[in-house]
Amino acid sequence: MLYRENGQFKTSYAADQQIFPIFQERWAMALLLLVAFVVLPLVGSEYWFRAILIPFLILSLAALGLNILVGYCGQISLGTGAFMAVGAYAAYNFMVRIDGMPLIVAMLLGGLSATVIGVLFGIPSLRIKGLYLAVATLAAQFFTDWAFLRIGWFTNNSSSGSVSMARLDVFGVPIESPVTKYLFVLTVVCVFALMAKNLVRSAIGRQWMAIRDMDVAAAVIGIRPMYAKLSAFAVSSFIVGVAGVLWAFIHLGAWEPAAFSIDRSFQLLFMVIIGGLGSIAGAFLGAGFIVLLPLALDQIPHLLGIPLSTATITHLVHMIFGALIVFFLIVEPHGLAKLWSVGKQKLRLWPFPH
Amino acid sequence: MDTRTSAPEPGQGGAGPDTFPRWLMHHAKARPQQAAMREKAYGIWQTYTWAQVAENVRAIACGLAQLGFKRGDRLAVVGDNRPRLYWSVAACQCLGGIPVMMYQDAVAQEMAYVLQDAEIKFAVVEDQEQVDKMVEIQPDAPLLEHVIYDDPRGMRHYTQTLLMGLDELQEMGRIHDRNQPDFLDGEIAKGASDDISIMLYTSGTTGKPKGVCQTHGAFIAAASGAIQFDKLTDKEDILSYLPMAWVGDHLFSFAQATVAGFTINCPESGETVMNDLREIGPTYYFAPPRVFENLLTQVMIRMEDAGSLKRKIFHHFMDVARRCGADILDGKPVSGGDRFQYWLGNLLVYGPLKNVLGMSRIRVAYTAGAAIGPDLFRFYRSIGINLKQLYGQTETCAYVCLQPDGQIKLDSVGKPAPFVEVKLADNGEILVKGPMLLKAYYKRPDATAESINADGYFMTGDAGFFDEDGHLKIIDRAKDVGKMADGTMFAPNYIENKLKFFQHVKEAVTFGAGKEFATAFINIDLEAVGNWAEKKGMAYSGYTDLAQQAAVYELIRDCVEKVNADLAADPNMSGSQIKRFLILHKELDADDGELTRTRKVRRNFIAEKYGELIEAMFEGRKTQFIETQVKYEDGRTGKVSADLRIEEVKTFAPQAGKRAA
Amino acid sequence: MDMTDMNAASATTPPGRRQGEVILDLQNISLRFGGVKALTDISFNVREHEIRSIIGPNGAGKSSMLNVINGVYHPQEGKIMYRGQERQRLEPYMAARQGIARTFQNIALFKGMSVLDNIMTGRNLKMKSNLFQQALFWGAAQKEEIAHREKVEEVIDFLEIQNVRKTPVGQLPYGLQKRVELGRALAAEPSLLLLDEPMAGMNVEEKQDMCRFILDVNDQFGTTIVLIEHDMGVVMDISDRVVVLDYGKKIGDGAPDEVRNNEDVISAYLGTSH
Amino acid sequence: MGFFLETLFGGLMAGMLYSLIALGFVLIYKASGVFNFAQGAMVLFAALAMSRFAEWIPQWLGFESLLLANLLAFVAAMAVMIMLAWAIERLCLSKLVNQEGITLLMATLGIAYFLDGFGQTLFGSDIYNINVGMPKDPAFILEGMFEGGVMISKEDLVAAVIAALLVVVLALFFQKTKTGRALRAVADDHQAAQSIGIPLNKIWVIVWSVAGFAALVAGIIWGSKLGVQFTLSLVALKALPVVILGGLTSVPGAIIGGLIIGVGEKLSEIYLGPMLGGGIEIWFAYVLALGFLLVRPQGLFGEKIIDRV
Repeated sequence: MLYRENGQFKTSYAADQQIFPIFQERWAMALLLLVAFVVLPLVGSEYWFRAILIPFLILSLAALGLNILVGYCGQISLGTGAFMAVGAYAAYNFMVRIDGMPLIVAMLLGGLSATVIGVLFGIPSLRIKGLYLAVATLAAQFFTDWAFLRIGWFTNNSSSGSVSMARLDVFGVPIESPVTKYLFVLTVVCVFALMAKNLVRSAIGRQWMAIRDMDVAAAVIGIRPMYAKLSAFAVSSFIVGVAGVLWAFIHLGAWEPAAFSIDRSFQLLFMVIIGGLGSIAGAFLGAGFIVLLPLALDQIPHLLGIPLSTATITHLVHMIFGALIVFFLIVEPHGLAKLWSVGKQKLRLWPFPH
Repeated sequence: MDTRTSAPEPGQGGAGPDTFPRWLMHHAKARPQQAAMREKAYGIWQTYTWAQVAENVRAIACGLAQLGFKRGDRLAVVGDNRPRLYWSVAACQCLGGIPVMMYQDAVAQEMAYVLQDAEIKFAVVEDQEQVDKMVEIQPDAPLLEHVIYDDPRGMRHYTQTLLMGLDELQEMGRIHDRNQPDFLDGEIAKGASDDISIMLYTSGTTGKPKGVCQTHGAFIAAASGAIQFDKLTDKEDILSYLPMAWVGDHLFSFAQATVAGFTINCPESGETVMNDLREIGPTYYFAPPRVFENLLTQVMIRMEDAGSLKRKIFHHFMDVARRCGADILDGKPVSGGDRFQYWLGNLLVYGPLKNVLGMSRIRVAYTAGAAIGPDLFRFYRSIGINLKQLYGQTETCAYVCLQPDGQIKLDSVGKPAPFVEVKLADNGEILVKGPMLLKAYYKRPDATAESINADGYFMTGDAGFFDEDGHLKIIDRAKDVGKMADGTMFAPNYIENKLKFFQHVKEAVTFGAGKEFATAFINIDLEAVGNWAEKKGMAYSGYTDLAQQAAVYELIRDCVEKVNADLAADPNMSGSQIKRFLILHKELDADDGELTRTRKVRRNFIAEKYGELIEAMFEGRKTQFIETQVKYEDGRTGKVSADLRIEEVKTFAPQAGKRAA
Repeated sequence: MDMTDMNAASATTPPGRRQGEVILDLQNISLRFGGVKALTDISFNVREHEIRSIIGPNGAGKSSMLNVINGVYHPQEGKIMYRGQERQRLEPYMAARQGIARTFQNIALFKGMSVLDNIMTGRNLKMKSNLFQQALFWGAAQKEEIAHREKVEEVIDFLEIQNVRKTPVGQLPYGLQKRVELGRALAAEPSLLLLDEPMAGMNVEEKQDMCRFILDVNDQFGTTIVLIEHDMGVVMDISDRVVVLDYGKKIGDGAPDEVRNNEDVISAYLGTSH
Repeated sequence: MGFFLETLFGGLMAGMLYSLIALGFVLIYKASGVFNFAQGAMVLFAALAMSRFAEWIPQWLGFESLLLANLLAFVAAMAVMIMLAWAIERLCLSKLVNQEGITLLMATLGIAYFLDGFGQTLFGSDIYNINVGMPKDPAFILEGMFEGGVMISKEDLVAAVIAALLVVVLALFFQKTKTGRALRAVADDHQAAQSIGIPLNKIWVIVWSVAGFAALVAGIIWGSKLGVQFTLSLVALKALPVVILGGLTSVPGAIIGGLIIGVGEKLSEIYLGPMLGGGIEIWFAYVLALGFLLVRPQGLFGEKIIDRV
């Protein structure tokens, strides 16, 4: 309805291959970024940043990483939490063991460490598929849970098993207040989302999708299954690892291994399914949904005057997530992102139905 | 005698360059980097600037010269709208040659006729398909020396010596140009405004096609007149998808584009026209009524599938548009409430609709070539598309009358265009004079003499009259206008058009000259009636079956009755109401010679072919058996036969007084 | 089907064009799955630039043969000479690197991707930019994308599928999907193209188009083609040489006319619908 | 040596319980190709139903017999599990026919989440007891051979016996009954099964009910040992490596895999654990299974997977 595409013709492949080829969408995206970078920091309350926006952004990033593996390359992972943990603990160690380690470098090193572990646990994917791979990634999950709990070296021998990070800064700017934290996270997420988008629309992204859609045919046209799968594990774990660093350093501040338990892994998988397998936007939609739903279940009955107990909310959230997973898998395996794009398509065709 | 002119200012046509090659070179200097042509190819709009176009035209021209193309030679150009074919036209003109445009869907024999008639030695064709035809008719066209093809696909194993790729020709031309850099400029300098710039064959409802020779001066006058009239600039975008051999395309895509310096856009292929239209979103648009009609039919059919809420919104705002849309477009006073509703409608319906149709950016759109249905015309104007009608022939560069902005009437073709003088003969025939008249029919002095009278007026063969505001109204072909037995006027086209405005009627042919009453052949519109039948749950196996169903006759009878009621209201026409009709068992087809290539009915041919049916109708028989030979797309022939029903329709007593719209 | 067009096309072919060196030589190939013999002691060769057909009743081992050629299956016995060298056990992606491309009997397109992307994957071997360049996109990766897009657009143009280029392949009718699959193989600019029943399930018009494409590919690019096809009319019309399999054994080999008159072949086909 | 045997027995007992849960996986996988991640949630759900019914039914009906209460609760819980099986087939599986394994896996993850929430909403989320009269005191065997004998839990012993019985019952069910044979036919070839006239959806309801039965038994045993609480559904995660090890399609594999994992876990915890900082039970089973996967992806008793082109 709002689209006016006449005259938006492409005279070069560069123009045709833009991320947002339609003028109106480019503007909408610019507007969204403007709101995120300028308007929200001006009007947002501390609660917004702390409880909604920062977790939303970081989980989006983690879901984005997972989506590359699951949605684009078709390799299941139930151990996302583990890779987040690897990122977080590795970065922590780089920070405490090396004097003057800049936050961004530590973050990237954390990501790289997650990459190494990710590729290691991805190796079974060359031989096994589907459910078997799920078990392999679960192994990663349980193993890291244990390692960060029991091996004192990782926690710098912290007596409580909990570690913390404070007084962070980037190029001398302290990342202390909720707004600066938010802006830092937002920047990181935007950069990574853009790079992820670039990857999935390039040769490597097509290789991943080819492996996902039909691995024999992919091999027959010369795609090396090993390279495609392991690169997906590498890129995915890198992004997930960075998300882990942000989650630990920025969102939690102080954490223990339980922060990256198997529940976190499932939660991220749900985000990807509900948000949309094989879609960058889907990661954000899924994360938004899963972050907001419990808050909504908490707030709305409250406003209606029928407050629910915390336990009831937890159970309700479980039920709704579970039902939604099944619902989306049956009705729309490509999740909210697909619904979004269907809506967009409807708007483009309005007033026609097809 | 009724003469109207629109203040002729003959000087104006000559303000710029006076031949097309000079216009081209002018743009190459004045706006070298501006887009002259775009072609959707390989997924994107490949763009050619004026400088590039000039360079390419140069290369083709020099290449042709190298092959021995001489001043005055004819160059056949056949194919879809491809930039290189347009360039070939321009290149030919640079050399002082005469491009002869041929319809790409013509069968080999038709092409052979043109090749012989125009004594053609050189042809530029689009692809293998056209090459095959050329090779096939080569024995019949002994003069043909060179056939140059644009698309080399599939041409590897053709060994005929007369074939050459356009790429090679251009390469040859570039070398020629390097060796003799002044050659082409010299040739261009030799050109004169009075030289023949193009030959377009009229399909001719009778007899063999005639080559209409138009001069540079004529088409430049027609082009610049229209440019002034509609204030066209070099920023316009136009989609070139109509046959290059049609005068309309030559005027809009070649003459006007070359004079105004705007951009023409060639679609990727026949199947992608709608999509390409949507992408380009032309600012200036030209199409025969059937294109607009097809679009509207599609709109309506697609809306049928929409949810009820959407349909309600759509119909509500279409009502609003009908009420006030045209007035808003014409700048007439409209109430604030309606203005608001229209604004809302524009947001919700008209805007999106235009976007999907590819018409968001249209400033001016024209239709011509046949009468357009009032509902159809009103629809496009009401949603804010400045659709206008024009009137003209191949012989007048499709340029006689234009509807001025703000003075649009549904049933007129507007006022005489700049530089044009229009006069009505005593028998109602429209006579025109002006710089855009043809120079001659090629090698047909007799025909030329017949069509231009002693005073230098071209006799259009159309009958019409001026209304009180000076707008020309066309009734019919002058020679087709006959008299009923009682002496009242019988204008078959006029009636047929009224019939064809119903969406279920695709073609109609009426008979009645010298008779007590009129009768009609009807072709139903397979898509529209088929849809209607499906909704009603009727089963049918194809056109012939559907056409003979009683319910369909019922449906068509309604249409005919409405036309009768309409005719009854017009004192001149009331005698020619249709008393009997039948639905033909096959669709009238150009391949069977029943229609012209521009889909005009060949009345006499049909009357002869289906004589027994006409006789049966006038004799009042209830059914009539008929067997007809048909030609299929692949060239084979077959037979179709059927027992056709003939049905009676109610006629109305003539009413004096107000006419229905 | 009406093959008059095809005859016309081959009639204009200069004689002797398809005489080339032996590019692929299969010697005494045997393939077993567990205890089941799929191929038994099969030998034949393929010459450069020819169209070589493999025919035979259902279950004759035709597809297995193609799978052996491009490394999906590994025969237990026999030798494969490719371009004069004995080929070691290789994986499918390595066969692709040697210029062997193929299509599948049951369409094996990447369902989640558009026509354009599917064909683009056919170019993957020729794309050299690394992960980091691709992540940054603007620069080397984009330049490469554009360069390969141009090639892919030529394939799209060649196969006349312009109007569906951005459609997800899953939404296309069967015949067009087959065409896209051919396009994906062509995008790799193979020297040896394996086609597994490219015309199965098509109507006459689609078959004619596909025939034309195959002949054009062979003709314009000189691609050697190994073809499995059920439609005998097509096979006899477009092949230079035909090899006939039955129950995993070779029962005939030679020019179409020879094969047509071969008694073993006739008896193998007796009682079948072909 | 006595300590070693004690550990070994302990491991075998725990392994038997893993086997019980793994059995549920195998049954469902064999019949429908679904890797049922919700088996753990089903165990919790069944245990919750059992314990709460055993508490509620005497209240509703006003009697005090523990045996009767348990019996009725068992019947009620089983009815609930059958209803659940029916609902899962109806609402979920029937709509996901012919989907890829990975999709089905994710769907059962959804079911697991739903059941966790649903069970606790329905039956409450405290820690409950199941008292079916399991002996709580330890027993000592082989006292003649070692000083002090080898201590084993009678409860474990009973559980092991029950588990073994269950396996026998299931084996009989599969071999001897018509339904059981039908189930095996489905496992071998979906289309063949349909063509001999067995409605697939009915088969699935049965097989999920049987898996529900296994879950109920496992739930009762684990529940009476550890108390019925949320962590019960996590125990099921232990069963995953068991089926990987034993082979996804093999009933004996589930049993033997369970025993291996159970014993391996205990022994490694005792003998390897101290070196690694303890608590390696959490991951030992998984790493074992992972190692195994790389060598023999089909598991000990599974069928070899051949990809056909």
